Amino acid sequence: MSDLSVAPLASAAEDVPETVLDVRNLAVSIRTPDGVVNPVKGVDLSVRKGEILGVVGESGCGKSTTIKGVLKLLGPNSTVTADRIELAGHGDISGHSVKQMRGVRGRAVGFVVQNPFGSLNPIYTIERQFYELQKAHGTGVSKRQSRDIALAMLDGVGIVRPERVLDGYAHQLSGGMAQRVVIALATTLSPPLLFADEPTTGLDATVQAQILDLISGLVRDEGRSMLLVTHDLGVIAQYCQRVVVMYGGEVVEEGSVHDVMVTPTHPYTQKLIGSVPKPGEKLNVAR
Amino acid sequence: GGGGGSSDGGSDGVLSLAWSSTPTQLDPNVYTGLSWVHAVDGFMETLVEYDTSKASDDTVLGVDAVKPGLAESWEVSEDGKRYTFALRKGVKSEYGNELDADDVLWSFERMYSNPASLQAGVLLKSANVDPDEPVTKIDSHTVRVNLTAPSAIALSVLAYPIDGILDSDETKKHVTKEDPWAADWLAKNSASFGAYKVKSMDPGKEIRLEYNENYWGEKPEITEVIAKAVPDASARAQLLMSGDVDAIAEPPIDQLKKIDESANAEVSIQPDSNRHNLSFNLGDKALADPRVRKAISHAINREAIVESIYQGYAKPANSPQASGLMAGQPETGAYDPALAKKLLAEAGVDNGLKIDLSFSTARPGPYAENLARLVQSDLKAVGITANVKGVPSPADFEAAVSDRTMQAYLYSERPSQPDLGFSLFLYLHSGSALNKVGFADDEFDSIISKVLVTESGDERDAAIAEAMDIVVENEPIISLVEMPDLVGISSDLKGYVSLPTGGMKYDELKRG
Amino acid sequence: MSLVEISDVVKTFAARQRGADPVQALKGVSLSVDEGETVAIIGESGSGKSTLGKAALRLIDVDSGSIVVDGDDLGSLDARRMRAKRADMQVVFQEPFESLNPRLAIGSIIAEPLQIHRPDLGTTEIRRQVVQTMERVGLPEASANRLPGELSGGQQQRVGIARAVISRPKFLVLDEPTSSLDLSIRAQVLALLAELQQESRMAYLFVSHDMHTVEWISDRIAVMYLGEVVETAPTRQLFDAPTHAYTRTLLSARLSADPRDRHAYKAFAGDATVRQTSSEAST
Amino acid sequence: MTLAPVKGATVRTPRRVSTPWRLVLGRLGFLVAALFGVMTLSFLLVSVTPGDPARLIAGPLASDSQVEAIEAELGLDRPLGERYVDYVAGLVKGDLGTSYYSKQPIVDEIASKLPATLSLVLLAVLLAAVLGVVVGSLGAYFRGRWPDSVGRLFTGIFQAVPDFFLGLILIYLLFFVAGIAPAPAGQLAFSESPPPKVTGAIPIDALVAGDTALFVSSLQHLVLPVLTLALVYAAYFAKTARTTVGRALNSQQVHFARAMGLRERTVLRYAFVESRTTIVTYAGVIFAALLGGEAIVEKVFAWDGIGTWALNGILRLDLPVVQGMVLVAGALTLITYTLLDIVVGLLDPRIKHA
Amino acid sequence: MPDVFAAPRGHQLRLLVKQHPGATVGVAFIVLLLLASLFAPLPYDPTATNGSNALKAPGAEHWFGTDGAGGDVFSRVISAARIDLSLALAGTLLSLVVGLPLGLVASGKGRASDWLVRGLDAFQAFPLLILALALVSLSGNRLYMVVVAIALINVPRYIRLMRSEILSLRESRFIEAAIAMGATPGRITFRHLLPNVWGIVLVQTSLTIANAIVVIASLSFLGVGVSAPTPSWGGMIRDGAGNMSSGEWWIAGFAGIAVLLCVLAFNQLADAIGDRTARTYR
Ligand SMILES: Nc1ncnc2c1ncn2[C@@H]1O[C@H](COP(=O)(O)OP(=O)(O)OP(=O)(O)O)[C@@H](O)[C@H]1O
Ligand SMILES: Nc1ncnc2c1ncn2[C@@H]1O[C@H](COP(=O)(O)OP(=O)(O)OP(=O)(O)O)[C@@H](O)[C@H]1O
Ligand SMILES: [Mg+2]
Ligand SMILES: [Mg+2]
Repeated sequence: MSDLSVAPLASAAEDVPETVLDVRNLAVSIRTPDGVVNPVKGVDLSVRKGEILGVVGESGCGKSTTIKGVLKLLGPNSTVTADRIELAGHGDISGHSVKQMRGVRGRAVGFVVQNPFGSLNPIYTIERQFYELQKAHGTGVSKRQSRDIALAMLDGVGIVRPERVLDGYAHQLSGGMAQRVVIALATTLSPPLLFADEPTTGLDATVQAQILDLISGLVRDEGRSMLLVTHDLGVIAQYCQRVVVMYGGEVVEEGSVHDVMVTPTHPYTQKLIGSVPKPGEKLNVAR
Repeated sequence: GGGGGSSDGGSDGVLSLAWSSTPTQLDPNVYTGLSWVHAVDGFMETLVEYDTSKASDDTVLGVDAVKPGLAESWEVSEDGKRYTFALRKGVKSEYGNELDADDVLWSFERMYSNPASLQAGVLLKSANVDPDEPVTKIDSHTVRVNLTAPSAIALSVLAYPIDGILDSDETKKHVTKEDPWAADWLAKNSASFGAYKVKSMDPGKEIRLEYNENYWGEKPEITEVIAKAVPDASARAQLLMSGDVDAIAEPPIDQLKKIDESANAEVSIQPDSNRHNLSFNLGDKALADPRVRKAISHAINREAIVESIYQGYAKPANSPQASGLMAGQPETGAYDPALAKKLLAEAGVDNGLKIDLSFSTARPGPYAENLARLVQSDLKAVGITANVKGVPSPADFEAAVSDRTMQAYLYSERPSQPDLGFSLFLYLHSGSALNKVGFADDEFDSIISKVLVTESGDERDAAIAEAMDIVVENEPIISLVEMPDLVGISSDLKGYVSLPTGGMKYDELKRG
Repeated sequence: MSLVEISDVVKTFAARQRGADPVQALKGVSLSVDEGETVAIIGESGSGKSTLGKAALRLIDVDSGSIVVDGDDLGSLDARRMRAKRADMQVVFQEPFESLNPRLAIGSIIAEPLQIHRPDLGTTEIRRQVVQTMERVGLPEASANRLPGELSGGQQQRVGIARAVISRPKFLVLDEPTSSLDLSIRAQVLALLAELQQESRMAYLFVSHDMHTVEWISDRIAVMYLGEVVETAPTRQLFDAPTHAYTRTLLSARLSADPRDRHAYKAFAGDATVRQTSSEAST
Repeated sequence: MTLAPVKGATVRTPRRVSTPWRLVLGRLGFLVAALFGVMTLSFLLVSVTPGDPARLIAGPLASDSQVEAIEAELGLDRPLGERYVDYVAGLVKGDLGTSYYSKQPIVDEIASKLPATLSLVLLAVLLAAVLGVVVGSLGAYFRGRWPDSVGRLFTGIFQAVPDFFLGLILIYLLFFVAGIAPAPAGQLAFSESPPPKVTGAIPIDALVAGDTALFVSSLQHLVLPVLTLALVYAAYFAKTARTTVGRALNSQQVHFARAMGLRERTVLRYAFVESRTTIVTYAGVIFAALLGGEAIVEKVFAWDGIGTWALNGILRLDLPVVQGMVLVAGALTLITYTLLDIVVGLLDPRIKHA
Repeated sequence: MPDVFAAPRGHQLRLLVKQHPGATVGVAFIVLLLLASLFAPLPYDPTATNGSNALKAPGAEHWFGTDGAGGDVFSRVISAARIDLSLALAGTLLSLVVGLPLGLVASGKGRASDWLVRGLDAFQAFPLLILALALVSLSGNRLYMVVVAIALINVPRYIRLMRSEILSLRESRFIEAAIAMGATPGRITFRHLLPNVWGIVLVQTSLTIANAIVVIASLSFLGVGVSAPTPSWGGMIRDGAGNMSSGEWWIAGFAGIAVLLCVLAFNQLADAIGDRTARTYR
């Protein structure tokens, strides 16, 4: 990672606890015109330093809602409750106000989502979006410096001619490049923890692999931690250290990737793992 | 700057007026509605003029209430066919040209240049002015107006503003090949010998007059007149009550009380010959029978109409012609539904007469709609179904009146000459272009034709009385309401007298 | 002669954007599918897979080349005969919900091919066959009167399949039929497709992104790259000994779901704007 | 500028892409064709309507031969085709005919009335946009909570109230009851005279003439009519803004901006810039609709603009006026749409940088 | 063709009532108003006048007061619904009858539909109110011309709406699936395209009625279209406009409120239908 990037938490680096994020009993309820829904019902999970924690589960089981709930990113019609949300260096953030959360977001926790085009502002240049980020966190970085930092960040995520990207707009990028830009933005302020919500879904297999390599490199080389939401068991198997399996808004199984995937205990996990087609084998189809 | 109490921009010599519309042009030869006559009245000087000192409370200024204008004096020949006028000497137009007989000659020649002009077609014609030689020059300051027969209205016709005298020397400067009568120039400019001249004019928006320094008479208190178009009646009333204007034309009837109660202004009520009528197409079968018309007339409760819609500011029309033109006319149309039913039965239409009743809010006014509704209710009570129809376009409405395509309609009529004979001729003689109902009665025609060529006097009055009997018998037009001359006027403005021309003598107004 | 013979098909799209160059989606593609055979098409996004699938059904007209299905050259059929021919060839799309008319009851949707091609069958018979087919694909009979929006994604895709097979077609194009489904449901749908094929020996043209799926379901695989089929081989052979460089990249990007065989990623030098993040690049 | 072929992603770029110049030229081409259509329609409108303009011009006392003479003068006795050619030729020379009623050239009348309407409509649209966008954005931001409910209540009401009725209510409340607004009788107080004509728009001309009192007065007179139109159309803006800003607020880029810890203010701005093209488009559409569409409001306030002019023209059967109005409003609308396309194209990099 | 299977519908209506109380109240209001204007015994004859009872303020005897001719404002406001609403509905119906087939034609492929739409663009550049006014007034103020004028204003809207909706539907997967099934163009149109535009057409229809009510009121306000003594809201507003300045607000006031409420009701209904359509089918 570039030396130009700001590392505001450097002083706290020595006493970073083993656990970077510890969530206890997180529950979310959302009021909708059709009634109240509870997509997340008491989730516990923790991310340790230097690891990639995978979160799997079928569509709608509450994966995205869980991580949005942690960052208080859900809309005003939602209620998030938790016994505790410990974030290294910030203590329990479960009672944080929106204003306090602003300091956490982007700085302590970076966030990458599935649709890179949707994540970038279509009207502003990429450069401006880097600068807005600096401004928002009051880093006191000038426009010039911001550009230099951005150039370095883009270089860091493997973009060949970063100047051209900086001066352009989101729609001029390919999907893989746009996702790289998003990752660069998410890591500009060197957050020790990254949330990635299906960062490669919809990308081509080859590009997908590049992006996964990139983010796993960011964790490995720079001592970060990451929470990676995916529904691709291949991704879990290849990139994660530990995995959390969610079902119907609850965590049904948690453990090291090897344990969970080779010897799943929960019936849902078993079904999930059994449903990956293996040539020559009859599919484990449970209707 | 207005009168009243509010902010006063200019001096008190400025008179501000709100009219419902202002003229789009000023050429006296091109008929463009009443506001045009009023505007022309402001600057055009006539040979004779109405004498406001003769005004009374119940009748309008008559045809004889004239005084010298540009003519210092006049003589009428024995046979009543020659009017010799001695022109005032040293009278100068706003351009400094002196009035002489040639100006008079040219002015009349101009009036006859367009045979369809109001002057040639109606006014001078009904005063029997000889179209072949209307005026003869005697000397530089004496002219003679030639009539083909005696006329009672010769002088009042000459007092009508569009029959005024133009400064021919100046006007002729603006003559071109395509425009031999300088119509283009006169459309926006004045060229006469009156107390005022046109200062500026914005067609349809406003007109400004200012004192003519060369005026032969006394310098008036009012030295500038601004008239602006304010089409909305309540807005006009508002301007008057707030003191922004000195006078308003056509005040909204439903706000007259408010105006009277306001601190700044009052409603001037003076006699006039304006009447609101229920007119018919007499060619229509159902309405051809006089008994039906009489029945309709008796069915309508004029008192109630006057009390509600007109808030008591008008009078029920219970005489065949405007009472302001002649006192003591026979009474017609007394409210008597029983009689109405009886008449209908006699006419054989007692079971269900249906008529179409049209109205336009442009004439008689915005209240026409309610007037139509009241008339409809009254007619319903005697078994006549009136199918009321609003005609949104005033132009459409006037065209339908001329073409007699409407069975019955509400209308207003006001003769330009304050004379019963003229009025009878104008609206009921089969030869009159303004006989819009199509009344045609040979006996009536012959009497009125005689009246037109008879000088004022007993003989004429007797003939008129005879004609009136025919009108009473026939009720060709059912008059509903007699409208007085209503003007909303600032309380500090004195000296306003209603003129038969409809205009105002600004030079006689005083503040105080 | 195979059931489906696609030869030298070329398709160029006018540019979607004014000023841009036209897109050559298919640059002379040839492919055949036999009765009872599943041929998979893989390749990166935009390589022309869906276009080929549509061309095979003549849902789009091609610029040149021929498509022969069961002895009929589709290009030579007039509109009426083409419609009749469609009884033999059907399609299942990736987006189950969007493929179903949201206003029609499930039963009506499934009945539609019969109503079109077998008007001789009475309502009762059609109804019977619909119920039978629904049962076959594992849809509860009660859902016949429901609207598509009231079903889950997996059920919606079953409706799509039921509709595709009810007229007993000989040839089925499956354009990523499972990629929008959850893992467990995906497996069920794949198994269903395999069963159906065994029963009626349909020919499948199976478009997919997913290597695991393809590996499991297909007999032969065609690899497409930029509008061309760069390699065609029986499944096992392709996985064991890919000949084309692009195929190798695709295979290397495949992630095994078994944590026991973690392996390093091998990048393909296709995207020139992106610096290689991994050491080994092959061309 | 191309960075990379749009490939390797299932998320495709938005479809509307075109270079600015191509855009401008294409739209201008269409503009010319459409103007021609408007011209033809306006000609037909007047030529095929029943009625006898010659008699109308001649007046009630005219004889038949005089009417015929006028007919000949107007060319009404000639075949339709010939008249059309004349009409088009006249238009090309900037001659739209003469009003039957005022006898003034239509071009002059339009030139004198259009500035009043334009200043009214422009201010109204501007105010409506600001009001509406603020209310709508607040509603979108606080969706489902009280600012949204209150906003929607007013939006619903003002969208349902006919503008002329609102005008009357405002007159009643602000002029007659409260007495804070000037009399609804035109653009200036009765005693004031318009400043020397420069642009024709009184406030601007007053400023040019350096007459601040007149400037203030003209603004005061603008208040009620502008407010009337602005309130009604602000409701439309609010509704659109609520939807588009709401959609933008729910967009992933806004979520991402939040997740990056950007200030709420910035986040709102992000959402707003994304929806601004829609709002600008909407402003253009409303502006065009108001040209002529605000005629009744003009009438209510005795506003001497092209709306009142056209209304009176219709009621007076003054066909050249109707024709002129249709032509001018049509042309202005088309020009507005054309400008709009261009502006929107320039505002949105997705269109500009193709 | 009869459906082999059909989804039950009653459910939708119940949801509409439950989730959109505003729309429900609105519809109830319109229905009541219409029924009242047609059948209810009004306190006074709406066309009756009473010269001695003009301009009375609202009170026990005249709930909404009396107008300048002494007519009962309440009776007139209620009875105005008859003509105003039926004209609005007739105009809307005509717009539908003309607009829908044309819309279908315009959403076909090919140049003809392209040109039709371009023509519409040019036509819509016209000042529509002025055009409607000219149409009604130049044709001698016939009532059916009001209906025609409403259609003239709204037909282009239906055409554009249908076109944009159908063109995007044509791109959708289920149409592609229908083509793949061998469905004839007629079947595609009537079974797949049209049923999917009804929702939005219904929304537009509700908006059209609302708009038509305003157009009719605007016309009568200018004295065009419905004319006295037939009570109409626009006419009453015009009639009462002058009185407002002298404090008699109730003539124009109640008529204006009637227009406002009707428009509000139809707008609400449009919102509700739109919302339901979006929720159920998209
Ligand atoms: N704003 C919302 N309003 C109503 N329901 C919501 C909202 N957000 C989420 N939900 C519901 O909460 C549940 C969980 O949603 P979430 O997006 O967290 O699932 P997920 O596991 O991320 O699924 P996917 O794999 O499809 O992204 C779903 O049933 C969804 O419908
Ligand atoms: N209707 C069309 N008009 C213009 N271009 C098109 C059209 N349909 C497809 N294309 C272009 O043709 C190329 C091939 O598209 P196709 O949909 O066949 O790709 P694909 O391999 O199915 O991709 P994916 O995996 O994303 O579905 C792409 O570049 C696409 O943009
Ligand atoms: Mg998710
Ligand atoms: Mg595809």
